[in-house]
Amino acid sequence: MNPEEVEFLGEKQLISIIPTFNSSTIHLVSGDIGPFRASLPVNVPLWVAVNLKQQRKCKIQPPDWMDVEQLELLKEAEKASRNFVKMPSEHYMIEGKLLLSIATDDIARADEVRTIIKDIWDIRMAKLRSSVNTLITGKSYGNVDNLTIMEINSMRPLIPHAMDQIHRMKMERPRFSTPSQSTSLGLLNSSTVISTFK
Amino acid sequence: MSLCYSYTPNYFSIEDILVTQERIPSKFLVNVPKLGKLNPSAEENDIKQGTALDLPFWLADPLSFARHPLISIELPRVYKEAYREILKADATAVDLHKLGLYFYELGLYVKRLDPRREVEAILLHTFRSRFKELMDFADDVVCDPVKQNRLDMFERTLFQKAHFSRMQLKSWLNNSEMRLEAATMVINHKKRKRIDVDDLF
Amino acid sequence: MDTVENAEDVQSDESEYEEIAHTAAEVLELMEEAWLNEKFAPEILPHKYDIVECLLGQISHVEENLTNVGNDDLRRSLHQMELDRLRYLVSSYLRMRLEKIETYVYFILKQEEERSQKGEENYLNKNELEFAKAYMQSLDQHFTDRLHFWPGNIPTEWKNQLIIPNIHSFVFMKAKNEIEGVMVSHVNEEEEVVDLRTGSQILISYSNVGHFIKTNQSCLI
Amino acid sequence: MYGESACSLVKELDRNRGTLPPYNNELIGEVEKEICHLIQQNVADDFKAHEDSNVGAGLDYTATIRTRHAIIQRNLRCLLAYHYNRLRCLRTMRWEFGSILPPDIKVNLSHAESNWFSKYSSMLATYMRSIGDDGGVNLTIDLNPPKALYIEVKCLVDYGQYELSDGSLVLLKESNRYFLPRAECEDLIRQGVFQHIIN
Repeated sequence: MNPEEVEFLGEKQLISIIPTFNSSTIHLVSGDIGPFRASLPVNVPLWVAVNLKQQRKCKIQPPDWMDVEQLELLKEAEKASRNFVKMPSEHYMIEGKLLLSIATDDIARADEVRTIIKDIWDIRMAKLRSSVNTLITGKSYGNVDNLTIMEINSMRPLIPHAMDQIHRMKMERPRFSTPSQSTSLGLLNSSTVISTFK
Repeated sequence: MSLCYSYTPNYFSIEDILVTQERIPSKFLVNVPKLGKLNPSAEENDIKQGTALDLPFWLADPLSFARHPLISIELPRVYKEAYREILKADATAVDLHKLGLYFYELGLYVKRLDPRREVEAILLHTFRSRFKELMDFADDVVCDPVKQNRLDMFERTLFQKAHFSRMQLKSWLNNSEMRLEAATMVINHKKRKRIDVDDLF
Repeated sequence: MDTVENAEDVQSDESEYEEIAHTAAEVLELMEEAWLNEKFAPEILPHKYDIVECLLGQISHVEENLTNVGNDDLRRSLHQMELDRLRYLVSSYLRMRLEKIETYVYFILKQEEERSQKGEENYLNKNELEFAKAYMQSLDQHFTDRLHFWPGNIPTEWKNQLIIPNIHSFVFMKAKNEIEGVMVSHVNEEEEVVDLRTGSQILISYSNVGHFIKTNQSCLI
Repeated sequence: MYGESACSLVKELDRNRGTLPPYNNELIGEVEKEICHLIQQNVADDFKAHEDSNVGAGLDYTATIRTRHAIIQRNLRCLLAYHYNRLRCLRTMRWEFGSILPPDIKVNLSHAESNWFSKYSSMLATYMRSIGDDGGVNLTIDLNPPKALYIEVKCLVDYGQYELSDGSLVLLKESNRYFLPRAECEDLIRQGVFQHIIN
């Protein structure tokens, strides 16, 4: 899966916006959104929020966790823990990336927020790399609890493919030409040839 | 396209056909009349019992693996003890590409010749000890060709796939929009055309 | 293969599905899940054409209504964007299936044949099945024509050299509910048993968990 | 060495991944010749062995026949792999170029391959038409997750008139830039007519 596909999945995450326009409910297939009343917060999918923001039709209300103090705590927890800490959002990287690229004016201390999110990502990536070793050196399965889809996807294709190959190395090799047959087949074939020639 | 399979050989696999082209030490147990051509260094009509030849694996395999084998085969030297010791000591220091283009794939074929499973163990050991380096290497934006040249074909495929997806992730982390690209074959086609035109001058 | 004993489960699951009326939003969720499952499962999965058709119906419905909406209306652009998302999801799903069908065509048709004989539900939809047969026939024809020079009987061994999906492929799976006693097989060693909590995520060989996907107890991620 | 030409066929594909090299009639001819030769010799030796065994003397040709058989099988495998992988390549070309191939690629196809290509195109079209109850779904578009509604593109060739799905016409000129609905552009980008501009 490429990152854009993961982003596609993450874009259905609901985000609170403050519209600058009025509109009745819009019946999308993925669910109704609205009604929109200027300056009243309302939840919409991330892809709608991004679109409205780009058209300057709303302000974004950043999710609670997108806050310097909270993120600092999260970062410390991630550093202190051997396991992966549960993230406040299944798609924290996607929300972070999209909102920080289009709505910096709506996010307090946006630059700091961006840095800490990146720090957390880096810490988790480093953890992931060191845990890969235990996978490669013998275990037949690996726990990936609390990893977000973008993080899981960062392991693809290398880790699963490497595990596939290790499995192959342990197995008996399948053969394309069945040898027990080939002797008899050799003679059989030529005799069928003979019969058609005669 | 969107599905990403890991390598598994099949009847039509180009890789597997190239792997089975590798030669392995063989010795004829019987006379084979009329097929002297198999031995390029002799001009006799027949192959005599006891003749030792390096046969391509695709031929050595069916002739050796049957109820009445025509030949006996042995491990290629890179899977024998001397080389196993080198790999055991430090597999990351070895230029695997030099050892054999298809070190792992051929190894998987010939490991049955070693009932003590030491070949299997050395394949696993080699792969595992070199893996971390491969993973780091896939993260480098600019690939060092010297490093790449030390990988065997199988490691190289794995590396290329990993490198491609790591670079996708890197560019996702840095940019906001993905560029839509012309289809791969269309790009190749254009490149080729350009080369053709260059040839004219 | 783990398909045989689970076929019944899959069927009962599907008939259950028909009884429940889904909202459009739920159908979309099911489509997303089917898309991910198909993307990561090495083998082809039972088709979800009921979902596909339902979603296609929604798409045409929205398209029709769009003609009544003004040109630069906000609604129009949001609906249009959503249509693009739905179209992508549906066609990407169908493309992936087609790719598997072509790659494993001999193997898949053999399995479908066996399913029909046992009176089991097919994995391919009627149109996919037709495509698969036409595709296989075109390969057969191409090879047979090429081998006309062969003295004597034209060999057909290659029809038995099936390209088979590697069901041992490692996949990332998420448990949708509690699953007890997942058997993790080891080569040359004893099996290990793992219990999964709801929401647990695990990297594991597909051969150990394929049936949990088909019985809707877990999904691939 | 036996099987050499057959392997060269496969190596040729390996060297040219992502493109389709000209159909190698000459090499295929050599492979066919080798196969025919080996089969005929096997038939002759088999026949002779039968005769000899009736007389109660003569050479044992079993080893020779078995060896030749292995070589025949190898030749067959390479020959089929060559044709199979070319078809897979053609299949990808159908998805990437559409149902009409550029002329300089077309010349690389054998007659049978051209036929297969049209056959594949038409079975794919039949399948795509059969999806849903609304005249079908074109699976060769919507290849990427949608992002923005409109995208900016640069035209790389003098394309001429292009009809948008709402019926309006655009004149596409080389190096001009256009702001068009993404869905309308995808195909032309893939065919290399447009280049996607990201500011």
